[in-house]
Amino acid sequence: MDFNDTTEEAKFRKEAYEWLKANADLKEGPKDGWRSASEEEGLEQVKVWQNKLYESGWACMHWPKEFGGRESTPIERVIWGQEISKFKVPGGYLEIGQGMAGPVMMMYATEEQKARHLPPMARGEEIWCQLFSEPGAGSDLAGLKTKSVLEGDTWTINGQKIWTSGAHFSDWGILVTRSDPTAHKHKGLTYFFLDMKSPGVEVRPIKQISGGANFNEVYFTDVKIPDSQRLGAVGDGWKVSLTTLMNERLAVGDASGPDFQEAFTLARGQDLNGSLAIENGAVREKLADWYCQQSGLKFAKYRNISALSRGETPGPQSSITKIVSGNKLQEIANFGMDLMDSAGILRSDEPDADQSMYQYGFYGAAGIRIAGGTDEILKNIISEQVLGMPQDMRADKGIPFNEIPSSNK
Amino acid sequence: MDFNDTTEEAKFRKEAYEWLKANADLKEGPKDGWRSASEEEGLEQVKVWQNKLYESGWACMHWPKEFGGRESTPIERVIWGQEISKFKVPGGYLEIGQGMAGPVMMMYATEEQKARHLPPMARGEEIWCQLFSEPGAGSDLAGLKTKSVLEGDTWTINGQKIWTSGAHFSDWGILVTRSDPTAHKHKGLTYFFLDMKSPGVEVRPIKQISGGANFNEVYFTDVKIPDSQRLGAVGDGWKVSLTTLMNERLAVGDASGPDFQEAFTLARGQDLNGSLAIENGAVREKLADWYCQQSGLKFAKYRNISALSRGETPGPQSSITKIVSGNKLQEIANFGMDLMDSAGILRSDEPDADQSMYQYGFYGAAGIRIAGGTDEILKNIISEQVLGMPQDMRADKGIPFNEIPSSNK
Amino acid sequence: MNFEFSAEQIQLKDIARKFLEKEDSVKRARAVLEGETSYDEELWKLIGEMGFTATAIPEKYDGLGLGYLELCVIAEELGRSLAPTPFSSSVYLATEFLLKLGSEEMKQNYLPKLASGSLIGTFAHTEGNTSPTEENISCEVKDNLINGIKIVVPDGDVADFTIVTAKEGNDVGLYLVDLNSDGVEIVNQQTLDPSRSHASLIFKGAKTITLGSANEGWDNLQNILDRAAVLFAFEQLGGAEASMDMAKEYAMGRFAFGRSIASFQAIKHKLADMYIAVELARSNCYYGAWALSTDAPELATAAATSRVSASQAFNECSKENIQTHGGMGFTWEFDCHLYYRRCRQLAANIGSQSIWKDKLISSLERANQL
Amino acid sequence: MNFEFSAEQIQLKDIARKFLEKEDSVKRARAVLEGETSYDEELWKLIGEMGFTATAIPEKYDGLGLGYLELCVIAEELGRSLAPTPFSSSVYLATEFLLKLGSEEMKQNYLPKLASGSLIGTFAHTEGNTSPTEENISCEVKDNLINGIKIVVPDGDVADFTIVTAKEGNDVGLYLVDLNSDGVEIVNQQTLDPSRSHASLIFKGAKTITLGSANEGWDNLQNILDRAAVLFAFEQLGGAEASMDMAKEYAMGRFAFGRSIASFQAIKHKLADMYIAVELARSNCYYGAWALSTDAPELATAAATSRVSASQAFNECSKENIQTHGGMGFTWEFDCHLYYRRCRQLAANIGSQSIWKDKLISSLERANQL
Repeated sequence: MDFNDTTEEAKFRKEAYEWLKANADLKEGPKDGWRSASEEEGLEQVKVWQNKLYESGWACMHWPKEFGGRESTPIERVIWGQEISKFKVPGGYLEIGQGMAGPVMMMYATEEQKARHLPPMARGEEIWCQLFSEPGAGSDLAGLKTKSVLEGDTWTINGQKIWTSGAHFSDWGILVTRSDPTAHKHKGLTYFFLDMKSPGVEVRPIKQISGGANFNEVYFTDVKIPDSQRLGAVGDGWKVSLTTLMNERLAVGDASGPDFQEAFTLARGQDLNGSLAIENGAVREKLADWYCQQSGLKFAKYRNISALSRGETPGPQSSITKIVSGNKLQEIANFGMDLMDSAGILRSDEPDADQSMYQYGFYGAAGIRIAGGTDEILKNIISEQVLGMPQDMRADKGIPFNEIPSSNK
Repeated sequence: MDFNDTTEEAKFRKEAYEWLKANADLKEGPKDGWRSASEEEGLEQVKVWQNKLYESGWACMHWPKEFGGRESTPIERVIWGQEISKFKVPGGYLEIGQGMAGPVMMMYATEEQKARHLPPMARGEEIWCQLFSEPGAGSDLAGLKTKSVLEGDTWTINGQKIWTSGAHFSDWGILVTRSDPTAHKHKGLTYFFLDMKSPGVEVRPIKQISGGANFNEVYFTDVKIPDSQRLGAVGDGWKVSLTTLMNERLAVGDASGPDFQEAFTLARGQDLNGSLAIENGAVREKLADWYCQQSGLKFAKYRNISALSRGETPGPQSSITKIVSGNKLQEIANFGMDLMDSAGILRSDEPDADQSMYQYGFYGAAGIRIAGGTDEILKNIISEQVLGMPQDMRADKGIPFNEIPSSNK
Repeated sequence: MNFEFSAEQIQLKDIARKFLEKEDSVKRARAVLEGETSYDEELWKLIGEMGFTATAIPEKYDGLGLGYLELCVIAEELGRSLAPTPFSSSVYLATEFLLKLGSEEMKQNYLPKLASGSLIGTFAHTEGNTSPTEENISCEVKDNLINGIKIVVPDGDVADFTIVTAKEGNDVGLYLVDLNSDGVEIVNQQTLDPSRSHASLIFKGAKTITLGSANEGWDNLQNILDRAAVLFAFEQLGGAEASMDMAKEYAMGRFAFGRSIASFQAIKHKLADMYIAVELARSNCYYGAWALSTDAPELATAAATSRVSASQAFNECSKENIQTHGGMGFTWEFDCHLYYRRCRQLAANIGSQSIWKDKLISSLERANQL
Repeated sequence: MNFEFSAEQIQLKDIARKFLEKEDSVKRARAVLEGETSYDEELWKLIGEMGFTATAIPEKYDGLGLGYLELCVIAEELGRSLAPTPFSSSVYLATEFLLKLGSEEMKQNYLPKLASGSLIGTFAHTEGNTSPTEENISCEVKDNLINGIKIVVPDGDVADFTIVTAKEGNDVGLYLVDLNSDGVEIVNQQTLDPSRSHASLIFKGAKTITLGSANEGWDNLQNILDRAAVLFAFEQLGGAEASMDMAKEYAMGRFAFGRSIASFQAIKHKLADMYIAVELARSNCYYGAWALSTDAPELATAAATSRVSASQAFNECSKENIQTHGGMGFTWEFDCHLYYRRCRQLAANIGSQSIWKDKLISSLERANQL
């Protein structure tokens, strides 16, 4: 049990660090990072950076070399992640393509499609989005209704997707549709990729409770997709989706926002009831609880990385992380605002102001407990997939999709 | 909104108090109360006291006068309860007869049976117990399996009951059995009363986690019950049981054991980490939480009593009380022991010693969260019966009882 | 014993509820949240016409001369409907300060206009990112002129006058300042709940009128805060129950896996937990209402109990309401976030949960002197 | 990086687990709980023969010279199986005091016998119903003779010697006392977990041997307690996981309403919560194990973190294990209560949860000096 690299790992880490050192600036403090003036600018900067990675062989570490990847081991990816986090580099925009669409294309697309789409994905030239969730199909994703009808060699798509990050700047999308509403729920789905500039695709931003808009609704009105852009067999869309979803759960990471260290620092500089907050027993006990949770998540991650590096399947760490850190963030956000008493609700224009940080966490926590699987769905997953407990009773089992109750009517 | 009696209520309260004053001793402090050397002695004392109540017209307040009751209003019962709690009087032993068996007899027994059984019940001469739960039928009471078979005019009973308080000193019992295992679950039950001295009835005490034994298992081997002792029609046992169960939920009261006041007193006299525990912010916040819970339960009860006195149906206060006070007790018990640090686990022979009180609460809380409906069952009841939410999906609906899965085999 | 509001009070509550529903109070809260106005002037005027602002003001000052129980039921409905008005500042605080501490002349000057709602008052107390104490108040009054800054004053930008805490010598006193007078600068402040307006007030030699005797200022303040805490608790209770009702409503109609999500135990038990929190809070609030209406010696305890309990219930219900809604609860379009925000605004308004828990135990210590 | 025990350590853990299962350790715990003996002498002897007691003792003192990681995995299995022996007192405490602070002569005298298990040591610290502090220790040593009372000493009635805290002048020092010597009175104490024995020790002028330098006694003690805390945390972790496993096992086989109760979300989510608590505790315990085995500067933080986290997990799992069992969990016959009791015994053994949370924050304050 140690925190040190093996010889090989150390060699890889050195190589990564040196390349990064030569091509990017080190962060100057924990709050330092890449900042872009706008989304457009950020996107441009990511494309430039990704191309640089690609040219030097650092793009898409887990991809096969033939498509522009590096064929790295899981532990190398972790080390790369640790090293790159020390540097100020642009990020975002590419995860869905490289993490979700790419792997699906590799499994189901034709050779020509792979040759056409994967290298631009790896170079960051083309941006992808994921069109899965629907207003009526969130936790129950397989309840999606967006309709696809085949006529000749062309599919016609009608329906609505929701929670699509980046739809407004994406070039391509992966899409699951219901091609046969009379088949059993998981059997009548078909999976495609499509050009987001296709006629009939309309993207509308969703305003979130924080006022920001990181997601979109996407409406499909008689959108045409050639059958050649189908991934997997007709009716096999659920199976194809599962490949993609595995990757999503891993991608939803820590809740960003104030954590133990921020709350600890606040308590050490802030009065409560006439004396320093850190001297208050209640503050100390809460901080201790959060420290133990944070520390537990950190070392669970290390255990997971160790399992990866031994070639074992990692545990359900990401589900645990999301449940624990989402709820912790909600508590810490309330704690921080409470500690500033009546002034805790004041809005500041400075993103680094204490209030802004806790308020951001206040909104963010509400979202994190839902996005990518609610607390409740994740606890179901832990109990079923890790502990081997039975599924909930199913009201939708063994009946055609269009006979499954979907409202009280 | 006031805490005062109406003129009528005040008059009744005065009458009650004066009779009690003339016939019993006032408690000298909050911990003062009736103490009996043994269960046998306690039972004797209760019988004497109950006879006195009966002779003066204070027995079975809610019963019709013809069977020895008083026909009091609900609010009079509450007032009586408040007044009697000021006195040292023997208690226990009679609740199941007077609260559960009596009302069922009134609804379903013949006139002769009522005349035979109700007055001795009211006078406390005969003790009753309730034979409902089974090892395989707790939360799912209607899953009970104890078998009853009719031949001629006589039923033969075979099976096992559990959690029967007082079975070992009871004269009579009320019993639910399965008379038709091929009928639907709730349809094949039949309800009886029986002489607990019948051949084939065997009572064995259950040792609880605390070491005490307040409950029994009762085994039935070819026990004979005349058909005349059936209550309600054959197959109507569930309907008859429901009358009884309504009363049980109301009977399970507060969790007895240390509450806010005890924890508060302990914290004011006890060091924590070198200074008085009450000065510790964590202690203060926990105490505040418990105070708010205790106070909320107390005033919820007052609201309920007020509803009763207006002739309205009381709310789900007893379910809430049980959930909140059971969990609170478990927290307070751990808190109290923790505050005494390593010495918190020491056992004392004195029941009033702080350790004993918290340890008693530690065991008791675990039981209270289960007895008379687990937390989980009660939350189901609140969500279904109060909030009107749907039932859980049923795996046992619409199929004969003997085809309902009852194990993995 | 009758631990329930009277038939008349329940009727008043019903009137308030229907009025606020008819006037689309929640929609108005959203409009204020999304718009540029500080509060809904029309709704405020209508509330004045309904006589809600006049509830607890004696008839001789043109009030209705009803009691605090009546004010409690109105507060609950205002909380339920998120009414975007300066009601709490003007009625629970400014009016109470004047009723309890004002001279006869001040009462005659101010109360009739407060009763009609034509005058709006507020209370300015907080000066920094920590709870105000007798020591850390730094606004100063000398020769009846006040200097200093109050950084977060609810309705500070819409009120006509404010009650303010300041030091004269070593004592914290209570003063009334006309906000239209010289030496007062008002700066709008954005908060996380824009459906309620806030400002900071900068006093540069503004004129003050002293309220009550200076050396009892701090104690008087505590009493008024206790009284207000009960009324705020009723608003919180109303908000908590509204959030619970929304969650239930949504769960009943939302289907997943072929059935209403209200049939899943995770959702059922979540709702049961909300219900329990609301019932405890309601029962404690009634205790607070009783203590407030009878000026009972238990007021400090009862006020802190209702405040703590109602804050907890609103927090639980408003956050789990979003959770029950899933992704929809996270959208601007749904009303969940209005309650989530208001929950924080009300929790901050007269001091944090830690402070009120501490006050509760302190008052129990006083009541249980060893 | 390899944040996992080595293959050999995992093998050792497996051996320990199978051994304790084969020897019916849980049944033995019940027998001690129900019987008159203080501990299971036979199991203790077998544990000695397995070499578990010798794990971290260097070879030159007849130990196995393995490390603390090996001791951690053994501790987890002892916790899982509720082993009714004085292992924690003798190995985590007495042995550690001697290894860290004993003179060479003491080491030679004691360690070989501690390694074989033929000698049992313990640690006597608590004097009253509160956590011991540098100020409230009142046992006194003068001229190498000790007077005073320690009221709750785990294994005090079965140990051959004890380490004891006492004051010499103003300093709290650490001393070794032979429990068979004159001036020692041993009184059995019943606790809520009779599967582990406790006694009070009354010293009336018993002879002492000083351990370490007197003026560093308190600091030395804190270090040993931190080391022990990691090992206790592993016992708690084992107990927590055993409780979770019991709950799952029972839920899978118990049917109600026509289906396994493990298919109800209330039970599924309860188990998921237990699993999360166990995983957090396990991860923190590994951190503690690493810090213990490397004598890292983070030891104080890591020890408190693992202690707090493992205590929480065991509490959660042992109480909800009873709850999952329903009525059966409340019977003496089922093993649930053995874990419920042991959970409290282990939580009390080296000081309460409040104290360890406070220690955790204090150590983080030291590490983050402003």
